[in-house]
Amino acid sequence: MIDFITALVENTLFSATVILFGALGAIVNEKSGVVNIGVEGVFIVSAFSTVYFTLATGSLLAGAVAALLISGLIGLLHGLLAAYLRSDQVIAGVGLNMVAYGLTIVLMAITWGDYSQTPQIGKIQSLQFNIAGKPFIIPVFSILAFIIGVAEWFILEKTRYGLILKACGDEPRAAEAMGVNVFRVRVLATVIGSILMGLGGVYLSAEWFGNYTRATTAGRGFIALANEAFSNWNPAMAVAGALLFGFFEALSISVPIELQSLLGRQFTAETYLFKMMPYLATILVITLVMKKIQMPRALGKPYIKE
Amino acid sequence: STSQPAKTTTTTSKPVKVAILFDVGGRGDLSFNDMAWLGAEKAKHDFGVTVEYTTPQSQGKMKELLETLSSSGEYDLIVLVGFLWTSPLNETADKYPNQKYALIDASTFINRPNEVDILFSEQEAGALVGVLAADMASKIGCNKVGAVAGMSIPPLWRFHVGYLFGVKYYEMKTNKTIGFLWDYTGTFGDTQKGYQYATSMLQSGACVLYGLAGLTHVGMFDAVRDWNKQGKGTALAIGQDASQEWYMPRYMPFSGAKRVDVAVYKAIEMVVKNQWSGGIHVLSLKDGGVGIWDLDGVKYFAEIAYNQSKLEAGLTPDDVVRIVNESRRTYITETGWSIMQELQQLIISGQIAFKSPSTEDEYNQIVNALKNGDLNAALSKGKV
Amino acid sequence: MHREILLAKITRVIAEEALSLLIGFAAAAAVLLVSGYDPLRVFSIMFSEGFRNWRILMEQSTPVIATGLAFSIPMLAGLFNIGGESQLYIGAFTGLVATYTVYNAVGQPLLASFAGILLGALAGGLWGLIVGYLRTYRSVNEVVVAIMMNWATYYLVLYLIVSRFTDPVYSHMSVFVPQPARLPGVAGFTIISIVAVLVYLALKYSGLGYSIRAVGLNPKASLYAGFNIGRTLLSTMALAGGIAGLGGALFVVSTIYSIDTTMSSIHGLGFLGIGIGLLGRNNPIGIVLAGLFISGLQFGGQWVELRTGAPPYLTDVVIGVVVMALSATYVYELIASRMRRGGE
Amino acid sequence: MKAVEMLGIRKIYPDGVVALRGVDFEVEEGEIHGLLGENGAGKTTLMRILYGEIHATDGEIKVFGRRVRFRSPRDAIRHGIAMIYQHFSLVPTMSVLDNLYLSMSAVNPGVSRDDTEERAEKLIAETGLRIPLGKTVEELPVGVQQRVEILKALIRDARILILDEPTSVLTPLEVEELFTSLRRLRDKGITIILITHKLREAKAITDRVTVLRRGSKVGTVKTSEASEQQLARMMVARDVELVIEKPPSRGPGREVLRIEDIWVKGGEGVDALRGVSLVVREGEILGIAGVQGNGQTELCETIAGLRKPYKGRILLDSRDVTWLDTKERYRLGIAYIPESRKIGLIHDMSVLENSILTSIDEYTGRLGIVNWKKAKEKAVEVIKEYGVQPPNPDTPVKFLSGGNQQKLMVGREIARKPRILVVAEPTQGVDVASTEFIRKRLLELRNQGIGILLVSTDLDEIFQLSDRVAVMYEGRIMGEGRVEEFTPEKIGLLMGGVNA
Ligand SMILES: Nc1ncnc2c1ncn2[C@@H]1O[C@H](COP(=O)(O)OP(=O)(O)OP(=O)(O)O)[C@@H](O)[C@H]1O
Ligand SMILES: Nc1ncnc2c1ncn2[C@@H]1O[C@H](COP(=O)(O)OP(=O)(O)OP(=O)(O)O)[C@@H](O)[C@H]1O
Ligand SMILES: [Mg+2]
Ligand SMILES: [Mg+2]
Repeated sequence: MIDFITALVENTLFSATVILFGALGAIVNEKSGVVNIGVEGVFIVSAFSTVYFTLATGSLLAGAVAALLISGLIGLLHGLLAAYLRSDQVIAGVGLNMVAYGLTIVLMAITWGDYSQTPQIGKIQSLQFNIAGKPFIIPVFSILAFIIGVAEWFILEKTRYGLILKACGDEPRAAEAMGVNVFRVRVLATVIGSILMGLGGVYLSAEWFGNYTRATTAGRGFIALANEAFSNWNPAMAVAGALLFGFFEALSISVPIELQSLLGRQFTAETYLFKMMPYLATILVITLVMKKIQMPRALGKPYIKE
Repeated sequence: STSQPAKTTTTTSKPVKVAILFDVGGRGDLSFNDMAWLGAEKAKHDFGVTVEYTTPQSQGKMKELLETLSSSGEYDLIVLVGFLWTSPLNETADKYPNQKYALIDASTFINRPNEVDILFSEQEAGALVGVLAADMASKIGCNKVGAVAGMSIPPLWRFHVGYLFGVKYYEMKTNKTIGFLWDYTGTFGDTQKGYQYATSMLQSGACVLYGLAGLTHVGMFDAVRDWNKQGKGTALAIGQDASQEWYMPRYMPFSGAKRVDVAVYKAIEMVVKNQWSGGIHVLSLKDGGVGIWDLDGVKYFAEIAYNQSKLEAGLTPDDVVRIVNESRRTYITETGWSIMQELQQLIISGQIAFKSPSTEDEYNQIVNALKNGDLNAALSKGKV
Repeated sequence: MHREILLAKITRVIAEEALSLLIGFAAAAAVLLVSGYDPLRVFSIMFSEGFRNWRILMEQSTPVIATGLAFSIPMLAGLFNIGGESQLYIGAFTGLVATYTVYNAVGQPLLASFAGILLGALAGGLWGLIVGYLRTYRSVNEVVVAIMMNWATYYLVLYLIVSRFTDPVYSHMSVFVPQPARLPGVAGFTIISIVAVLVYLALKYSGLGYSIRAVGLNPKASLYAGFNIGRTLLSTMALAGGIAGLGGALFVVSTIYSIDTTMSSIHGLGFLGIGIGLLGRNNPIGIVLAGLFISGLQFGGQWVELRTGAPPYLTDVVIGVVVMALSATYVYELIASRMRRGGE
Repeated sequence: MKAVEMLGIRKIYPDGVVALRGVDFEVEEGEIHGLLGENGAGKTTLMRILYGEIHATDGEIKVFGRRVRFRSPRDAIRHGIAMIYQHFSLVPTMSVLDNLYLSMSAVNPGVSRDDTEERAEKLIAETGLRIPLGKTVEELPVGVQQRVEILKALIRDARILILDEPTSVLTPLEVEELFTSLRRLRDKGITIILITHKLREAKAITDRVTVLRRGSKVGTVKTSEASEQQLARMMVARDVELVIEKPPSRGPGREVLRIEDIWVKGGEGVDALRGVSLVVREGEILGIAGVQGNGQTELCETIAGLRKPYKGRILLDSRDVTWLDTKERYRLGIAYIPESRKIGLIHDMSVLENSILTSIDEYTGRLGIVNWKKAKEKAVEVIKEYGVQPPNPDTPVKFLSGGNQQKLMVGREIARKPRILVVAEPTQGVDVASTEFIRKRLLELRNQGIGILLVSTDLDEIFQLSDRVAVMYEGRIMGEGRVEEFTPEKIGLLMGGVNA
């Protein structure tokens, strides 16, 4: 039983961390009024870059920093497109996802002659505790994600930076009239948002897997987006949402495995039904919990001065 | 295989041209697409044929792709990798009787003179893996094995049947009880899932995991490695298709082999050497089409990995072979090895043959009968 | 005078579109050069092979035009329908099973395919309705529901196919649409194009279209105007889901005839639809063109690997870069106005 | 010294509209300078340029003698300029305090929220502007939002204050209060630019006025040297009736609208209407006076069906319509002109599309197809009759000036020939000539036998148009009677909740 629970907790944290970083980044991004559905793309680029630059420089730290810088650059590009060039933000995100996936594979092919995976790098140690005499793992990045989640909540709700961001996302015209430089805030928010998303990618490569395969991210960017909407653009709720989804995903994995042993039979296609669990549970929970949607009002609308 | 009388017409000086059409996803799946590429590259090297590759964007595009390539008449042989090509081929093959096709890892179950289907007896590989996995689990002391599988598709049904059979065979021979876990992750492309399924299986007591999920099971490998490194216990992984021991030789004593490369090579060879004969071929244990990779194979793939700088820092291919050899000695007992060889003998000699479930119901029936200890439920010929 | 304005607008759009394509391909060329491939060769292969066969173009574009519409119509009403994927799944599956069942029961090929298409559209509509309902009456953000439904439906359909509807001979495939009930690919494209035109007309000329746009632009004013916002959102989502479902059913009945047990034949068409909806600037006619264009590039991309040995993912990169370049229409406005000013 | 010098300002909007054609505009330090002109004359445009929100196509700007080029309001704010739009620049989702804090800290990142609160409270005490600091802006009535805007400018120590039609939603008392504070500010040396359409106000408070017409300056005059009539003539180049002769009513007819003991919840679950009962008859105008935010909006919305009462009945032509939806009520003959153009118009749609917003069904034929030809006829009719500028039905409404938007909205509803017209602030932001026209149209309507419920904070309007008057205070009717029975003083007391 205790094994079952520790496995559940570990798996919950694994799932939750990535989608939490994605959601936290997207929240910063979108609070300013800029949609970013390129979370998946940022994950991909960041996870890949972490490995690529760690190998190039020989230092994991340098690799991670490079990955975050590149994530920030993607944010800069997206922000410039969105703010100054009034580009359609969704479309730019769709493009980004396509380019990111394709380009990393092309780069792997060019660099290592391999279409799917990079070489391994030495990854960082996760935190390890003993529970009932057995090691219990908590990823360092999980803790980082939770800290950032709480800090982000504090900044958004309690500081003037939060007000500025919210003003740009809700009523850019008013923000501008108050002396806020909407364009600059939006670009900055996309950069910071992208860097936070990038942390998700760094986590995947630097702490979880130690390499990048083209199946490393596997659509988690979209789950992160769902988590963002789930949270109603509230970082504290995003923490809860990530844990909730992670928990149900972990459960959907453990339950059929345990059941097989219990029932003494083999699951074949019916195992697919278990996989619907996290998704249906999320819909159910949000239906019960949600009272009012509060997305930034000017979300996705280019701010046009004249 | 039947050998046709060699045609006397000498081939024109025009070099043979082959198109390899991968499965969706193409190269980089660490599985049959990559293996197909290896086989074709070897053929290119050995016979000087021209080879062109392409990857369809989705199953929905296969029919048209095949149609267009067939109508061009440009290729002496079109090699189709993976079962998704079955129906596109069915709709095309009769229209172009002069176009030769090789369908790898699937069959239309229709005999056409211009079509070669090459199948594998995955059950046979699975069975040998099952015996050794059970033996390793018993040696480590957890007495439970597992498999992280991709999606519920016929080749995996066959692996399931074989793997479970092998484990039960081992139980029968040793009177030990070995637990067995099998779960479909629902994907061939999600390493996070692979890791998490593996973690769950390890937590629930398994210590030997068989990877049958392409890129997904790379995540399983990582989970097994972490399990050992984090001091949670001893765990081992088993790879499949290519020799994957190089990925972590200490924790992966062996991999199952499925020689898609051989299939592709053979198909090309038939064209080059004018030995074409249409029909269904099954690559089995007997002709080395499936089985367990020997150390030469391990070295071959370790060399490839080495050239792609993917080997663990400081290791050479020879080190990989040495370490793999050591782990085999450490984790596989004499008994286990001999039970495996005995089973191998039964299969090669044709004393027993496995069923190939053709429907999900049949598959379900077989694995659940096996689970309950009825080994013969898996056999179409012979008894154990 | 009106003709002139319209004409001027069309020329502007075309000019913008051409300019952005030019920039898109220039950027893609840079990527290709860096990766060591000859851009001209790559592009010429892509275009010559991709746009050679109209039948293929029509077949391949049918489902993505549908999901493009399914994204764009709700977009006008202010809803982000990222659920075209699952709406297409369920439409394809229902369409398949219905055609199969009806044909086997009645033996009427046309009736069977008609029933399949209709029921597929209805199933998709129901899926859309669920999203719309939760959004309207439960205040649940449509993005969450749609993303979750995409995955849940993926596994549901997989389960149903594998456990109930596999083909007896090819057990990796679902049952097939019976030969006589299959429609030519052109039929699928024709139907979806007619739907696109109808949607275009409806948005432009119908009261519903007006209320959809009004609700999307200003919900408060719509309330004031007496529109029933809830009902408008519901009908929008039902319509969108229905079109995605229709696309799935048409694709099955007229092109692929069966769904494989890895669902590779229908996976990803919804997401591609988002790009196509936006490239078509949420205009149904534009979406048809964008669908043909992207399908052509994708199809031609398969030849790039064949002829040059470039990794197949290079095609994704090229298309992605072009898509990104197409997003910034304002740049082209700027350039155009510079040029105009320069010409003064 | 000159506080502002704008020389040769030209502005061509991106869509080609020439809004200003070389305007010279000068303001002395420490004066209150009026900016007058017809709707669409370019007043707002000129001020947005001064405020750095948009850029002039041509021309030069000096502030306190120094040449400036503002890239954004941020630059303007640094130079001590503050602008109060009628179209508020507040973030509706944030509290008043947060809005103030944000706008202060945008210029001076050092200030804390507490500093802001302290200063705000001090200013509130000084100016008498009643503002709940903790409330979310969008929950506040328009009038209060206006006060927030003013406070926001004051709190930033602006040296030049631009007010774009600040009084159009204020009651006379509030206007008086505002003017008192403005005079006080002027005496402290603050320069004030005031855009207004109300000549009396311009006379009352400004030192000098500049008049614009069609993007050009007509002239600048000392206020004391020009009469209201002269100013009006400068604006529109003809004589304007500033006070309208109310034709005698043909006597009230049958009851059109009857409201019986209506109770409605507002935001936050507080009762917004507490047992309101009213009757409007054919051919009469019932004026509702009151300070913004005392339930007038809720009253109108309840009649239009946008809010549902939890108690009480609404009868239209003796038919109970309490549970009918909005569309049905419109069909039965209710028309409603809301106080906010943001609710009455869809800014991103064209004039044509907006002109059938509330009557789409009348223009929808079989198969649900909209008859755009017929719609265009209506749009053209409204444009012509009300002189909407520019007279192109395809112009997006967001490109119209505020007054022209108002004309479109009012014209659209009047053209529907309703049984009863519920209208709030009909001449808000509309120039003198158009005000005259709209008021005349309302009286014509009344004489055609249509019942009109007029909500206005402008007492002049109430007195000029109403046959009967009701005064609202905190969701109740404080007093009701024939217009002759009231004096401005009496209404003022009732509006303040004092039973006279
Ligand atoms: N953003 C814009 N784009 C295009 N044209 C505009 C825009 N804003 C205003 N205009 C046009 O510029 C002219 C001047 O508008 P402006 O708002 O300055 O008038 P105004 O004097 O403030 O009028 P009002 O008294 O009605 O507020 C009008 O013809 C208007 O239609
Ligand atoms: N979405 C928008 N985009 C661009 N400009 C806008 C938009 N909305 C409003 N405007 C500008 O605001 C003006 C009209 O809006 P509004 O009446 O709300 O403000 P205003 O002009 O300051 O008011 P007023 O002149 O009546 O005091 C137009 O001149 C237009 O330029
Ligand atoms: Mg104005
Ligand atoms: Mg105005």
